[in-house]
Amino acid sequence: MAAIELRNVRKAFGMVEVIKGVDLEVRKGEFMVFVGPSGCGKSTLLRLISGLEDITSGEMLFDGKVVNALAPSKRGIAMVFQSYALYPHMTVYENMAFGLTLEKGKDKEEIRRRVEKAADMLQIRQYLDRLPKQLSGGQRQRVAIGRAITRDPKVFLFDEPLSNLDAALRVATRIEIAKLHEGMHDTTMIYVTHDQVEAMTLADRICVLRDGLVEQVGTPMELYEKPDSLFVAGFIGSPKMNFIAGDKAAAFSCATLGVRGEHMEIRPDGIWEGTVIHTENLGADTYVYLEMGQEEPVVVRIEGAAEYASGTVLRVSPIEAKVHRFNEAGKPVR
Amino acid sequence: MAAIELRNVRKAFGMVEVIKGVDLEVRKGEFMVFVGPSGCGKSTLLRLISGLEDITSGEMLFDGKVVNALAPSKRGIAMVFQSYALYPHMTVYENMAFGLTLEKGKDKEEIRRRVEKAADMLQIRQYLDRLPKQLSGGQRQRVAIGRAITRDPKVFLFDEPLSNLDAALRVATRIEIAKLHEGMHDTTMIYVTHDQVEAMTLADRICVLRDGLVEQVGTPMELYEKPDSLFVAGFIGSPKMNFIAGDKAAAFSCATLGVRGEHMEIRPDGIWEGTVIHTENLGADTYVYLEMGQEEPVVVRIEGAAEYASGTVLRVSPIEAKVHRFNEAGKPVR
Amino acid sequence: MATETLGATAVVPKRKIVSELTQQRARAARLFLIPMLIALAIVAGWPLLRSIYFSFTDASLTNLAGAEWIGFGNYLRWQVLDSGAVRYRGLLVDPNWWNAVWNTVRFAFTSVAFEAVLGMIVALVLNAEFKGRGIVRAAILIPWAIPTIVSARMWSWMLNDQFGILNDLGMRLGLLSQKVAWTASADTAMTAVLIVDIWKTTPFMALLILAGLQMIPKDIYEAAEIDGVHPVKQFFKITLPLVRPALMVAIIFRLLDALRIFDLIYVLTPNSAATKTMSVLARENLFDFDKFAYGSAMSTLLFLIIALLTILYIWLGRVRFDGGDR
Amino acid sequence: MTASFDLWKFTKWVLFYLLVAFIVVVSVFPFYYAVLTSFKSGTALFQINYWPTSFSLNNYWNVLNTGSFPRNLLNSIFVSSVTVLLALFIAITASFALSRVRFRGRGLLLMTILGISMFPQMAVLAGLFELIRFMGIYNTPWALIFSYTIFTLPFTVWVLTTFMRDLPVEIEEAAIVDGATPWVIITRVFMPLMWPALVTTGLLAFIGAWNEFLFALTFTSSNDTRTVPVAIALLSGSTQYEIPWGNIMAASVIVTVPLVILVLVFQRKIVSGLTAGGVKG
Amino acid sequence: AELSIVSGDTGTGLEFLRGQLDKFEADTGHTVTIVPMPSSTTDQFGQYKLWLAAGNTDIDVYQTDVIWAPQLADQFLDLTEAAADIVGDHFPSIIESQTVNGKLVALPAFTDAPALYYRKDLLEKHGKEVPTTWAELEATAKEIMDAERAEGNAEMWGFLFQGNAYEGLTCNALEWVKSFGGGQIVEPDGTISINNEQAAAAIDMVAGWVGNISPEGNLAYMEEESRGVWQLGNAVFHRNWPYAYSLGNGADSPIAGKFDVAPLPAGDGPDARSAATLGGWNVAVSKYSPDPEAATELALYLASAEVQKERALMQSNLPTIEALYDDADIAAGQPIIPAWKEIFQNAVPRPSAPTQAKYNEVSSLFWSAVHDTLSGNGSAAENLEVLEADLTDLKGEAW
Ligand SMILES: Nc1ncnc2c1ncn2[C@@H]1O[C@H](COP(=O)(O)OP(=O)(O)OP(=O)(O)O)[C@@H](O)[C@H]1O
Ligand SMILES: Nc1ncnc2c1ncn2[C@@H]1O[C@H](COP(=O)(O)OP(=O)(O)OP(=O)(O)O)[C@@H](O)[C@H]1O
Ligand SMILES: [Mg+2]
Ligand SMILES: [Mg+2]
Repeated sequence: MAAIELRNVRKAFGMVEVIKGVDLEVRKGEFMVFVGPSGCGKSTLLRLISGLEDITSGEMLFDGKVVNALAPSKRGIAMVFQSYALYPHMTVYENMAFGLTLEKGKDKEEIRRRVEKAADMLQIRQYLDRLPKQLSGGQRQRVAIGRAITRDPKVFLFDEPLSNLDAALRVATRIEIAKLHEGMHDTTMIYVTHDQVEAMTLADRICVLRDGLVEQVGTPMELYEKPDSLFVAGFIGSPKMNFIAGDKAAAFSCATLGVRGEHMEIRPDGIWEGTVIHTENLGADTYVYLEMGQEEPVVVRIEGAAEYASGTVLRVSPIEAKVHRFNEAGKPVR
Repeated sequence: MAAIELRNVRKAFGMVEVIKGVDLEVRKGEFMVFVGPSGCGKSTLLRLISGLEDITSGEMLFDGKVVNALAPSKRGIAMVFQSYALYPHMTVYENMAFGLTLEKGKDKEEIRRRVEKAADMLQIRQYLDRLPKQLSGGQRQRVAIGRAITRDPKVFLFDEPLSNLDAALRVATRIEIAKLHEGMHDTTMIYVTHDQVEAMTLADRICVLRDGLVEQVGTPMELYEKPDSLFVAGFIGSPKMNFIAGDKAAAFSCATLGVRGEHMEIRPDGIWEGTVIHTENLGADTYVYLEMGQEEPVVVRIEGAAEYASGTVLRVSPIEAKVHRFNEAGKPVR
Repeated sequence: MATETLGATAVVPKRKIVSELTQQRARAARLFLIPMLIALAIVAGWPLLRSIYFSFTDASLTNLAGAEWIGFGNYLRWQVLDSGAVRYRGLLVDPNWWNAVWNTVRFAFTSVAFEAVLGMIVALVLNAEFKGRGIVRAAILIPWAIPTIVSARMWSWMLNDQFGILNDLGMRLGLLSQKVAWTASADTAMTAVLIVDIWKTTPFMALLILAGLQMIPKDIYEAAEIDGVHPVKQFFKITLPLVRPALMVAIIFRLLDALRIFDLIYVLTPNSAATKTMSVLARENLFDFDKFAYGSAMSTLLFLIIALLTILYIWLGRVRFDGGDR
Repeated sequence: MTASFDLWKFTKWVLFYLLVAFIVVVSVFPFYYAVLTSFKSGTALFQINYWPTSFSLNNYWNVLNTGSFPRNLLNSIFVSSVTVLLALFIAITASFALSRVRFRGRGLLLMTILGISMFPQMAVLAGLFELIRFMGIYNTPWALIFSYTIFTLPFTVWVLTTFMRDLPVEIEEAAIVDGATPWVIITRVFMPLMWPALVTTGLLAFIGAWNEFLFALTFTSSNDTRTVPVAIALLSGSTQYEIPWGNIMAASVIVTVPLVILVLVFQRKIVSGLTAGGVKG
Repeated sequence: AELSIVSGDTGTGLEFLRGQLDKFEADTGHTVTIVPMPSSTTDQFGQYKLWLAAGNTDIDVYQTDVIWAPQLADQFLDLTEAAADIVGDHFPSIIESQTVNGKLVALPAFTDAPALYYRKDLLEKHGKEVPTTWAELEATAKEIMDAERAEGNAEMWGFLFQGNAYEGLTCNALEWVKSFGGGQIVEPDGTISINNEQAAAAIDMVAGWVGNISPEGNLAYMEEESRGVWQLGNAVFHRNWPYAYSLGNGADSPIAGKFDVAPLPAGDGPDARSAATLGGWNVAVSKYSPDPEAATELALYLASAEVQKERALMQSNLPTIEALYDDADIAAGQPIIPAWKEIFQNAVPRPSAPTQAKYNEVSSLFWSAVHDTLSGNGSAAENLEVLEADLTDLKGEAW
């Protein structure tokens, strides 16, 4: 229902400026994911959008109307807090129903139905009568999500909603959220996460924040394939993209050469030589860490299991089509 | 310094039994990771080991001595709480230094050095003078980690310590923790996580918990390659292992056939046929979800980017050497 | 009052944007404060102002309407004698008054100090989990629950040198070598009053501190437990800082009460110069003596002295007025 | 576990209970003595006993039958309850404003409220008296309820303000997002979390009002409107100088019992960990 | 009319009053309600002053202490005319004490005067006479006390009085001073007479008793505390008001029948005599009474001979009407009352009339000076000198 626009939005806590002029447009019905290093201002930005925090300067628009001063309750938002912020004295059911009971004209049955639906979806049906303190971390987090989705907002704000869930549940919940989004085409969702997979799979577009500023906005593939800066390149993708400087980069006529671990091949005729310092076997893949005279070891991802003793010398080559080249300023060379 | 042994440990909260008889041995200096679905009792088990919670029945031994009733402070542990539990009235520095100031004979300089070292490692040096409430979620979590690692305990207990950190920081911190462990060969570490990568890379052994019981204990590769049950097979590895039942499984002479997404190949002569219902592009890989008449869609992981329109019909084959076969009871057929 | 400087209102940079949320809250705040302010203005405003006004007149209780303005005469006035010597009169040079001030301050600080410490101990005990805690809590509140007029008399009875049970007990236990006339002698009168006051009001302190203790999040004690913090250290480093706000209000209100102490002394040692406090003196002048204006001046000065001490306390104790708000 | 460990635990246990016992004895002894006294009469009053020697309910009978003591008891209950409920109602809203909304002059306001508690009761007696007669509520319970706000309100406002300040901001924010108005936040979110503080201030204010003497004496002039402390003060021996100790003690016991019951009922609400599980961090 | 009378009277006193009022109601058709007050006279005084200052119309008739008349005179009706017929029946000294600037402020209801209580049995046992001078008292008390203690009664004391710093001490000390011929603090003409040798001697004498024949704690005793010790049988002599008589003879009293009363001893010196402080209560009509006539009627009724006689019979209160001391019924019913006439005739009024509104302060200064002396803070001579200066200050131009 709501398109959100931020124009040069700033936020300072006392003397510390935390959001340093953000321009951003979130389209109606879009699924926007915020990523960025811890402490870069994601939660703060979310809180500014929610109206919980006043913006220090700039303009915030919902559907073209300035809402700088609009109360949170009038913005039609639901929010999942990073710290859960559950009502400690209410049962799970009450926590989830609270917002609904405040809306006029909601009958009890309807509320129960909606709460139970959300609870089923989040697999917390059997905990409806418990108090938050009797729940595990992940269960609490699910209650926080449930509280948001029982409501029927125009904008969903999720602050790392899945961080305490196990992989299976995370995937399941992620898919539920995606379904939810598909079912409500007008509902805008803004989602903060640290999880690469979540960001890549859920997002219509990803907004990379860095130190209170927007670094790049784009679809997941854009960011992955055409990062606008070294920072984005390094931030998107796991393991982190390898940055290779010096002569080796010069050979590719750039200041820094970016190659993702999955775009490196170990082959006898590899153009670079490296010493294995460590291998990590993740089951599906193995990461091999090579010492190649760079600041950081270079990671090579190999499908399946592999075992290289530390000290083994390997030759590797980047897949040329997939390399990223950056100039001194950290901007891509295209 | 400490080997930990649990003998038929049980824990009930009121009527609800949460830990239902756990036998487990954690060796001295071992890095043990607990994984399991949300709410299965990981935190509770950790709290039992720490002594914060009394065990309802059973025995807990540290280095062969029963410690059922030993006070937490006497167990020589450091712990990172899932809920952080920072001292709200102390600055980050004080939070981290507090445990140290209590130890006799620690001079100020030494303490400052250690706190600063940990702070540097966790990249929170510039927040040392802040109060917890002035920090972002990830920063708080790092303080909680920092508080534990400045100390010099016999046992480290980590409860999802990295869940709120961004990928880069998470990798960095993970590596630091691994280093820490390497540097202190006598220190036992027990680590709860939901992150597959963390579990696989950090653990000497992984303990899979399910509903208050130990499902399987083993090295990461054992669990990945030789899961003892459908549950473990499904739990370890991301994306989740595909379970294929019915005729297709019967063809492999088992009740359920388990194939990981990365062990499926799309090829014209594939033995199974499926309809694409969804593709997820993660950058390095793409997950293709196929409708194959199973309960859940089957996931195929393809390296690199790939685009299949929904509705496309594909043929796939499992890599035979990598399939897992389970009988009706969910136990592996070998 | 110089409270503006007490950090009450951290200078917030003038915001261009005053959000509706802030406005709504400000509106609610106004709405919420108005009943209280009206109530207080009515119930306290008129009597207080009147009292202050009378302190500048020559009012007497038999003829309040005929009170005439005499300025600061009740506080200080002087007279040049024929010999040229100047004679000062008035409250500010009244030795009885200053004696009472000294008594009051001494009493207030001693009693509040003891009560704070004992109250804390009691609160800590009550905070522990043990069987029969409810009953002990009720039992502990009894001293506070007995009406002062009764408990004061009860104590004067118990403190009696001849048939008082305390002397008897003291002698039996060998604590006293001879019966002591607690309230009679100037040396022990203050001690007696202190004992009774501490006995009576420690529960007040304890209960407030207990409430404060209960509001402290439990999980940080777990963290402390893990950190291996010794209980004593836990108390000083965690409990104390976190109950401080509650402790501070409890102390403030006890201090205000103690500085105005009246009924206890009025019953126990009504006219002993060693325990006569400002309030007792004020009452004497207001009602017993025909010096209503002088008594009003005492009340006013008492008010100023208390205000001064409170401000000093708030400043020294760094009681904060902010925090918690968004 | 070693034996010394056990011993230490046991010693701690013993010491703790000794402390509890000591505290209870000190608190209750005078009351116990009052109960003893309430069973005595005549010269026995002047004799020191530690254990009951005689048992007679005469004094209780006297108290309940002379004057209008039962009526006074009801008056006290009414006046104290209404005073406390009103004070808590006004204070909890006011303390929300004072603790959770930032506005200029907040400190000054708090100090002003405190200032009201800095004037001696005697000094405002005359003015209050006029005011009460002016309002036409002299000699009614409302006179007392009205005048008691002068000391209950500043106290409740301050205490609740202090306690409300410590509630986590996040929970309030969650409620704001859920569309809760300040009133809803106060009543449905904060109040349940503040039970210890509410009960404590309520009890303390209740006892304050219950035991108030000077106002009660001055602003009422008939037996039917007076409260218990005045009634006790009015209990008298047969002659001017005789203090009827037995009766006074019986009356004190009678008036203390409701308070003890009140404490027993409400102390259940003084529990810790009400905010546990709400937020992390 | 509907009247209300405020009374600080106590238990049986209130019952008695109610009974009399019932009669009054029956006779006149008025209704009267009693507003009871705490028995502490200081509390009553403060309340009444406040009520009267605020023009409280709810109370018509007040019961007043003898010493209050001058201080509250402005707010009470002048009863001179209404009582013209009966004033002559009362002791003139009492009427005088209630007359301020020619205005009869209150009508006397009963009077009061303390006596010396002594233990008949002990005096007999040790072969002693009832002392008539303080010196004798001291000697007798000491002797008996020491003897009794030697016999094992360690709690025994010689003499008990009211030594707490309060109005009661003013009464006690006035008796000592007056009995030594030391005047009555402020003389009826307003001169301040207290600073004299006789007065100092009297007070010094008592100071010598404290910790000697009187317990240290005596300095904190009011009537009830001293009665307590006395009634336990732990004192030879005791100064108190008539009320202690019937209580001491109560069924459960260990000293029942073992004691008697006598006039307080005299001092020595030129004007030495026995002196008892005048107490007693009166009824006054509020200026603000909506129905002054009915109220006056009530006051007159309560002061009437009829009520006083009843009062004497039922309450053993001393009448203020001289004729009642010869009344046969009273002599029969309360033999003690005629005996008290002697005591009462020696009664000295406190200087409330000359000092007018300032009496309370005068009294307070006086008892403080005495209490200081008794507690050993300075000699009587020193303290009285300061007292004189203070009183002079207080007096200013005129009382
Ligand atoms: N105080 C309590 N009372 C009742 N049940 C409780 C209590 N604490 C925890 N539980 C229950 O015990 C189970 C295990 O909780 P625990 O916190 O150990 O889970 P966990 O494995 O750490 O989960 P998560 O990954 O979500 O943190 C949960 O189902 C939880 O609801
Ligand atoms: N009340 C405050 N006062 C001062 N600084 C603050 C305050 N709240 C947050 N900050 C700072 O603002 C920055 C941004 O915080 P924010 O919570 O938005 O980070 P984030 O991007 O959500 O991080 P994370 O991923 O760790 O949750 C952080 O550096 C934090 O320390
Ligand atoms: Mg955040
Ligand atoms: Mg957990």
